[in-house]
Parts: sequence; C-alpha cells; structure tokens
Amino acid sequence: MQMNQAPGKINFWDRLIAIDRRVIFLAVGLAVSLPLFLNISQKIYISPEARDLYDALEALPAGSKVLIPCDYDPPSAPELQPMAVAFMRYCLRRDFKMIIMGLWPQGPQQANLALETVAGTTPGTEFTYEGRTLRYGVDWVNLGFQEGREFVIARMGSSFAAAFPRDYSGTPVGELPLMRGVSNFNNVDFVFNLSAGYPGTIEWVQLAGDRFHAALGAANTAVQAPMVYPYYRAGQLSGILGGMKGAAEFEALVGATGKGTKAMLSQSFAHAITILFIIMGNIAFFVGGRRSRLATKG
Amino acid sequence: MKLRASSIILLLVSAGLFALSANSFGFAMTLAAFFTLGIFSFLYTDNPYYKFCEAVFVGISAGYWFVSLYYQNLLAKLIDTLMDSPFGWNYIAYVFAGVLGVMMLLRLAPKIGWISRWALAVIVGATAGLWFITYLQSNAMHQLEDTIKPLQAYAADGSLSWYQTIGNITVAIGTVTGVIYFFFSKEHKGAFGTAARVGIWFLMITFGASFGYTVMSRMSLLIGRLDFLYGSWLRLIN
Amino acid sequence: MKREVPLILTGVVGVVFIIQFFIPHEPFHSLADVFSDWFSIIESCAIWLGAFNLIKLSMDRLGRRILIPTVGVVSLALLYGIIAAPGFLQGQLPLILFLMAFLLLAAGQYSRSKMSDEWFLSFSTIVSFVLILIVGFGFSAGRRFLEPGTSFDYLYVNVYSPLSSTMFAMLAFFVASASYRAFRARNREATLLLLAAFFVMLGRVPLGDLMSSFMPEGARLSNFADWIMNFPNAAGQRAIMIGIALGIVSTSLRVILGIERSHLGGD
Amino acid sequence: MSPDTSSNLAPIGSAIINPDTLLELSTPSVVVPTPQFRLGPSPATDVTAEDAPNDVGGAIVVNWKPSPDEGAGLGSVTAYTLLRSTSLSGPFDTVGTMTSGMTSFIDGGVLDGVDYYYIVDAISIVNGVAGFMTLSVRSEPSVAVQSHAQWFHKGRINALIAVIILSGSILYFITQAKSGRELFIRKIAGLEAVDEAVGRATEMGREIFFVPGIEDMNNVQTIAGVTILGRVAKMAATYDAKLDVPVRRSLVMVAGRETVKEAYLDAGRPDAYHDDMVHYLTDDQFGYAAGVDGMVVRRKPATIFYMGAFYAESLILAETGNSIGAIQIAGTAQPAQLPFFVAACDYTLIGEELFAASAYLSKEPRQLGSLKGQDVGKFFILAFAIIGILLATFNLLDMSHWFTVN
Repeated sequence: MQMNQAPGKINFWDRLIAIDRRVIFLAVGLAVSLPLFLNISQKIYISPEARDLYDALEALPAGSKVLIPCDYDPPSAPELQPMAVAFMRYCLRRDFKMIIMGLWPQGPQQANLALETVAGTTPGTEFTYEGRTLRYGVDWVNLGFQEGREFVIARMGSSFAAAFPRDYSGTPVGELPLMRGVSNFNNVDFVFNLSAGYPGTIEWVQLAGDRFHAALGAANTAVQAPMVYPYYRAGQLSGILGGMKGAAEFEALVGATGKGTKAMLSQSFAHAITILFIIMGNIAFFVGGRRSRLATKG
Repeated sequence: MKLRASSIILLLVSAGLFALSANSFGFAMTLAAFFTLGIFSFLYTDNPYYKFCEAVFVGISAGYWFVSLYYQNLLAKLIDTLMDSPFGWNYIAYVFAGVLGVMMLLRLAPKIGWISRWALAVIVGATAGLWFITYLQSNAMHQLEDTIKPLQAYAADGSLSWYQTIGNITVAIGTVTGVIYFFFSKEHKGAFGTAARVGIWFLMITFGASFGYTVMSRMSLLIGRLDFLYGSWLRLIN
Repeated sequence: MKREVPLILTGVVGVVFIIQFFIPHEPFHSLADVFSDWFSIIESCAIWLGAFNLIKLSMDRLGRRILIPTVGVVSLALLYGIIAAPGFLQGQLPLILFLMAFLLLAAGQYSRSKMSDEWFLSFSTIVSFVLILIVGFGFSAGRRFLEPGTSFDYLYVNVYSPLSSTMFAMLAFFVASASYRAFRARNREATLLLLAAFFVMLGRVPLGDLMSSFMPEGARLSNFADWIMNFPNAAGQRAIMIGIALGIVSTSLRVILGIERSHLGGD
Repeated sequence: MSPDTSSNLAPIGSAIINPDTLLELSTPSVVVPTPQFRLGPSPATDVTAEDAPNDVGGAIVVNWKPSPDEGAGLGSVTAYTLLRSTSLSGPFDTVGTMTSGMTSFIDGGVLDGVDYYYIVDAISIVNGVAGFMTLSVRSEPSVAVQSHAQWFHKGRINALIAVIILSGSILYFITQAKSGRELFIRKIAGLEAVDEAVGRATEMGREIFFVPGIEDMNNVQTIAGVTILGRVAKMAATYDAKLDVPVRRSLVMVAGRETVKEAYLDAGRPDAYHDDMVHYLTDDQFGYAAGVDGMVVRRKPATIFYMGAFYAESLILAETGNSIGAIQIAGTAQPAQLPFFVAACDYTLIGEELFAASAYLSKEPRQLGSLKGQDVGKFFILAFAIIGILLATFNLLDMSHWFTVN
C-alpha cells in the first residue's frame, strides 16, 4: 500500500492521499456494523425495472406455473436470499406453482432454505401457509442441480424431463403431478431467474428467452444487474431486481418487510462513508497539488 | 521467526474465547465464526491464522468439487448411462465421451500423455463453434436490432417524451462511438479520433456507473457476514 | 498424429457446431446437449489431474520427515472425529482439542526454519483435502451426500460456506479502498468515471433522494441515477457487447482454422 | 412422446383450463335472466393444420377462425377444445383446452410421418332443460397433415448471411496478410506494456504471475487467455524471468502446460520449463482467490497478468496485487468486472481487446489480418445502425427485424 511520494516535503494532504488502507477498512467495518444495532425506517423508491417485473407477475393468473432457476450460492445469498424469500412468499400468496431448479450446485439448497424461511418450518412434503396446505409435487417441486450450464437450458427447451430425469431427492419427475403437464418452456408461464453470475440471467435470456420464447424476469446481484440492463431495455427481460435495493423494492411492492429492507440502512451508511472517502481523496488530490504518481488507468 | 510469548498468550486467549463460545453458542456456529474471523484477519495483515484458514479453504473446496464431480458427473452422467441405456447412437456418444475422459487421464502416463490433446481439441473446437454462433446471434445481431429504432419517443398522451428522446439519442451516439473506439486497423486521428475519444468517455461513464452500482452489492455481502457474527453467532441483534 | 489430428479435430468439430445452429434436424439438433454431457464427463476426469497436482505439490513441500506422516494421521483422525461427527461430540471439549491442534501447528510454524511457512500451509491443505474426501466418499450416504444432515453437509455449512462467504465479503473493504485510490478527477476520463459512480451510488440509496428532496418527484437523484443506468451505461455496455461478439467470432475462427493453436502444444 | 390421449401438451401462450372447473366458474349463484333460446352457439370454422416450421419434427400448428358467439355469459363460447385423430372417422382424442380468443395451438405430441386430422369443439354453458350444462359444438375436421423435421431453419437465414459476411471478410484479410500486404494496426497501450512488465520482473529478480481467468476451456475467453499466456511465456523464457500460473480448472492446467511448454521450446529454453509452473489450486472460486492472494502477499511477484473470464474475485485479486506494488495488466470480456480492473490495475484490455491481444502480441501477419477482418464486421454493424436509426427516425423503413434471429 505504500505509494511513491514525491521527494521533498510531505504535508498533511500527501499523508491523506497515501493513507493506510486499513484505516478505510476500519471505517467501512464500523459504518456497516453500527446501523445493524439501530432501528430507523426509511422510504424506498421503486425503480421502473422492479415495477415492470411486479406488473408482469401481477398479470399472471392464479395457478400459473413459475420456473425458478436459483443460480447462486451462499456467498451471494445476502443479496439474493431476501429476494428468493419475498418472491416465494408472493408465489404462495398468488397460488403460483413453483418449479425450482439450479444451474449452480448450491442453488437448490438455497431455495430450500428460502422456502423454510417462508414456511417457518422445514417444508418437508407439505406445510401450511396462510391456512392452505401446500403439498410437494403439487404446489412446488425442487428439481435440484444439473451440471452442464447453459446446455441444460438448451436441453430443457426440448424436454424438461430429459434435463432433469429426477428431482432433488431422486424421485422420477414423472411421479410428480406438477411436472406431468410440463414438457418444455411452452408449459411454464414465467421464468424467474435468481442469478449471481455465470451461468445465469444472460444464458437464460439467450436460450430460454431468445430461442424458446419464455417470459423472463430476473433477480441479480448488484454487480450483474448493469450487464443485464440492455436485455431489459431490449424487452428480453420483463423486469430486474438489482441487489439489496431490488430486494427492498420487491418487499415494498408485495408489502412484506424482510431482510432487504432492514439492511438498507447499513448500506446507506456504507455508501455515505465510501462517498466521504472519495470526496476527501479528491480534496487532498487538488489541494496537495496533484502530486499523486498514479497514472490514469484505462 | 521464533515463537514469541505474546503470540502464545494471544493464541491461548482466543482459544479460550472460542471455547467459551462453543459452550454457549454451539460448536457448529463457533466453527463457522472461527473461519469467518480468520479470513477477515487478512485485512490487517497476512498472519498464521489467515494462512491456516486459507490452507483449509483450498483443501476443503478442492475436495468438495472432487466429490461433487465424481457423484454428479462421472457416476450420474457416464456410468449410469453406460449401465442403464440400451445400445444405440446415444450409447456410442457416451462411450466416446468416456474415451475422451480416459484420454485426458492418460496424461498421468508421460509416454502417451500427448493423446490428451485429442480430447482437448474436441472441447476447444466445440466451444469455438458454439460461442461463434451464440455471440453472433445474441450479442451482435440482437443488440443491433435493438439499436435500430426511432430517436424520438412519445409519452402516453402523444407528446414528445424528452427524457426518453434524449436518452435514445445518447444511446445511439454512445453505441456508435463506443464501437468506433474498438476499431484496430484505423489510427485514432481526425474526426475518427474524436469519435473514438467520445467512445472512451462513454466507456468511462459505463465503468463508473457499474462501479457505483456495485458498491452496494459488495456492502450487502459484508452485511450478510456481520449479520451472521452479531446475530446468528453472538445473538446481539435479532 | 501429435499435431495434425488435434488440429483437424478442432476444425471439423468447430464447423459442425456452427452449422448445427441452422439445422433443426437430428443429429444436429441435440448436438449442443450431447456436448454439454461430454464436457461434464471430461471435466470430471480432468479434476483427477488437478487433485494429483495439488497433492504432489503439497507433498513436495512437506518433505520426507518421519514425524510428518504420524502427525498427519493423528491430526486427521482428530479433525475427523470432531468435525464429521457433530451429534457425537458437542460442546467445549472438541473445540479445545481442535484449537490445540491448530495451536501446535501454529507454534510449529513459528519455531521452524524458513521452510516452515510452506510446510504449515501444505500440511493444512492436505489434511483438509483428505478429510473431506473421507467424509464425502465414506460417511455421507453416497449419492445423497448433499442432503441436509450428512457429514458432508455439515462441513459444507459450517466450514466451506463461511469461508467462501467471508472471502466474498472482503470485497466490501476492497471496493472502498479501490475507489478511494482510483476515483480522482485526474483528467477528463477519470472525472467522467468518478461522476457517474458518484451519482449512481447516491441515487441507489434513500440518502440520495433525501439530499435532492427539494427537487420535484421524477427529477431526483434516484431518477438521474436510473437515467445514467438506462442510457449512457446501456450504450457503453452495448458497444462492449458488440465488440466482444466480433472478438469471439474472430478468435473462434482463428481456432477453427488452426491459426491459433498454441493450446494444443507442439511435437 | 406417443400420440395417444394422454397428450395434454403445450398451447403456446394460453392457459389450459380444465373443463371441470369451467362449470364451477360459470355456475351462477343468483338467478340469471334466461337467455334467448337457441340450439347452441356457432362452431369454430376453417380449421387448418400444418407442420410446424423450422423444428425437429413432432409438432403441428393448428389454426381456426373463432366462433362468432365468443363472449362471457350463458350461451356464449368461453373455451375451445382441440381434438385429434389419425383417421377421419375418429375416434378423436383431446389435445388441449384453451380460453376463447385463442385461434391457434401447437400440438407437440405427434409422430412424424403419420396423418392427423383435427377438429375444434366450441364450449359454452347453456341453461338447458335439466339445468346448467356444458355444450360443445364441433367444427369440420381439417385435412390430413403430417409433421416432419426440417433440414434448414428458414428463420435463421439472416444469421447465416452474417456468418458468411463476417467469416468471409476475416478470411479475406487473413489471405491478404499472408500474401504480404502491410496492415496497419493501432497501438494498444496495455499490450505495449507487456514487454516492459516482463522485463521488470527479470530486473527485480521476482516472479511473473499469470491468471488465465477462472473459467474452464469451454469459454472462449479462457482460450484467449491461454493463447496470451503462450506469448507472455515466450517473453518470460527469452528474458529468463520466472513464471507461475495458478489455475482453477484442471483442463486449463492441461492446456496451459501445453502452451507454456511450447513457448519455452520456441524460445529455445526447454531446459527452463517444468510442469509445475502451471499448477492447480482448487475448483472453488473464492478458495482459488484466497490461494492466489496468499501466493501474492508471500511471494510478492513483480508483475501479475489477469487474462480471461473473471467474476467477483477480480477486485480481491487486483487489490491485493496493488497492495504489494506489482505491475498489473488485466483483460476480460466480463463487462461487470472491467470497472474493477480499470480501478486497480495499471492497464486494462477492454472486451474485444482481450481477444485481439494474442494476435497483436504474435505480430504474425495472418493473426493481424483477422483483426482487420473484425473491423469490417464492425463497419457493417455501424453502417446498419446509423442508416437504420435514420430511416426509423424519419419513419421510412423499419430495418430492425432484419436482424431478428428466430
């Protein structure tokens, strides 16, 4: 982290420019930690892409079949798990039939965890939600993980059963009532992809959307979201939830406060501190006479 | 590098604290917290605690993938198909895949290791062909299709939408100049150079926007871990 | 044989995979599917090479001291007993044992000569690798190894997952330090980068709208951030995507034609 | 898939409704004024069936003209049932049921080369003598139709033309370059710096790390990364710098070893090559990042290359490399990771530049020719974009659908 100093006098601004990065680390750590112990509410602005997704979902009739590919893992769970929870809660409320799968090995496990959060208990083969009894195989199935990345999607285009002969726990899909009427993308009403990278939303757009004409919506980590924007603009995606903000927006849209909303305060603090550092860095840079040796990197 | 008294004390104290934690918060939770803190310690400096976590991480994750690929690919895809499927074209295709896999393993025998290149050649050829067509379709043609649209846009009541119209003009200029920046066989001089320069500006705005958008994402990962440490482990927050 | 066959194979397979896109008829129709399985199978064979390589390099560093295998076996048993049998051993005692083992290792690392650093790392890597293999193949319900409740799952949830999530979370700190250093208005390009980042960052949290609450609805920072994301950002992304498509087409073609062939080695 | 009664398959874009629930839905709880007496609504007409185009077979598209009596209340047509038979005289089996308003259905459960006949039943609820009852009125059957697989996808002709134009121009310039024509290629700063970066490692007596991305060989970015590795390895061999290539995927290890070995041989230094220069760490993304980070802080390499597909670990690696003061040159076609490399590395190759790098570094005419060919592709895209936007803006012609690939 040591930077080359211009020879000669070293003043306060130079020191600020060459600040030990551990100071920044400490500040960020504190900024994120403190709000977790506070309880302040804040208003959430709904972006058009989240609104569009919600509208597309609202337009589906009750009982629609929704394919939920969970293409993420525990490291990206802080962002995507609240969305998975909020989305599943919404699906159950609208009586959507959920077909869960994963192109990432740990995705289906994450989906089970999300369902557990929604159900308030380990779902098992059936559980009760708002007075209704939901049964595995009828109201939801978990097809598990399938290796093969985007090729799995290509294969699903001709046959779901060929791509997923058995579900998560080894039951042949033919024995699941929900899967009997589902042979390919024509039989699902919506695909909601939770994605943290590759394979993920882009592959779903390219194959399921472009090639097999499935209706698509996506929840992305904030990193992936900008890359997915062009597909949303081109109409290949009906909507996007981006990052923890997306989670908070969706929670607000469906009217359920969850982890996404709570963590927004920490985010605001962390943002503020990062912006503060950027401003300080620029002041130091200008006042210090632009002596930094770092060249433009492009 | 001799063992220092301070290190021993530090280690003993932390061992004691973890033991206490295991007693009150459960062993599994403490184990997870132990590794979480170990990785975070790298932020201060490289140290034996981090080294241990790193080594465990490399070993345990390599093993995790090894076991997963064995069950999910080798057994479930190859062996099962060869055992269960009837003989036919499909069967032959899987035998062929098995042969390619064995070719790959032959690298362990130095004399005939070169045969693994055949398997590699099949993979590289298929990848090249598949990506060629996929990217031509999805990235080039589809993006071009979406670029070609009227610059002016109208609001629902029929009036000109400035927000959208200015946006459309921006997208058109940005896309064209951005592509110009990528020209390799023409020197960036004159009007062409100016266009390329505008292209760089657009790329810079894109990078800045993506970066700014991402800061949030990265913070949420940290929130997730701190939520674990304070909430699930120490139960300080609900 | 060593050189020509791979080149021909690459070319033929490459062309076949391009034309399959235009032929809905079998066998071309399902070629992409079949390749996905082929790749998975070859990959799962190749990982043996990687695993051997990892073990070999670690062993090289361990050296051939007699003490090592003994310590290895003992630690392995110890670690296995503690970690893989959650129901059997709970609470304080195993943790103390576990930390003692770590303490011994750390002490060993400090008291040894120059090689100790690598020795310590390699030792821990091998122990963990062998541990999870034993757990995965020996004690975790075979193919259902991923299901909750297996020892493999226990290791996954309590060791692998925290390590992986924390490594990812370190990014929060790195993003802050990188932006502090890189976001300086040094020249026009850097200023544009800085400004775009600045507005999007502010616009994506409620703080931004709070700061611009004097503006009418629809003209606040969050709207501006959305505009940047939707238009200039989309334009830049699109230019990059088009460039990438051409780059991939050209690279693929060079590979298929055999102009690019260093990955296939020489004679 | 057998063409029997069980085929409950797939209407595109329509909800299948169960005839049983239809009754429930429309059974009124209040007394409705009795509608005008009639024998029943008019049937659907003009039922036509044809082989679904551009597919692998096994599907037939059925179209019909709707009944003029579509509507919501009693006596109106609220749904259609599609039936199919292999003989004109029946028996006809149900293929699917769809709500009124639909006029087509893709039957994906047929066998190729078999004659099929289709009829459409218009379903309504009427208030009959015995109370509410469902009434279905049958249409005329369609003529016999067979499904087949096609040998060419007609919806993709435009893609084929694009393939031909692009490959053609690249091939043309490759031959031009081979025959000795001078081609101008502009300087790419990141690649000009490669030489210096390798030289610096030699001077400092420290290592060069090369990270070929974290994807496998089934990604063209990895292939590009490995070819760049070949050029860098050759320089390293020439300058006598030490090279270390940690990889995440075993297949990349195999390809990397072939590449580096070949490069050392090329540079006349086969003695300096050993297999462990290219070594495997772990298949796990963050495990790999942790391992590389450890290597970087402990061995403090002079130069680090990141060339290939990267994800979130990009900044973890680049920031750690930056903290020890290494010269870092990155290149990736992952748009999301580019900003981090731009922020933390000394030079960054953006998207297409990554794919151009190995050609650029090789300085081989044929390779450079392909770059020129790429430019022709870009020229076409720009020309179509500009002309297309202008024509669309002045409402003269919409060219955008020329580029729709089905």
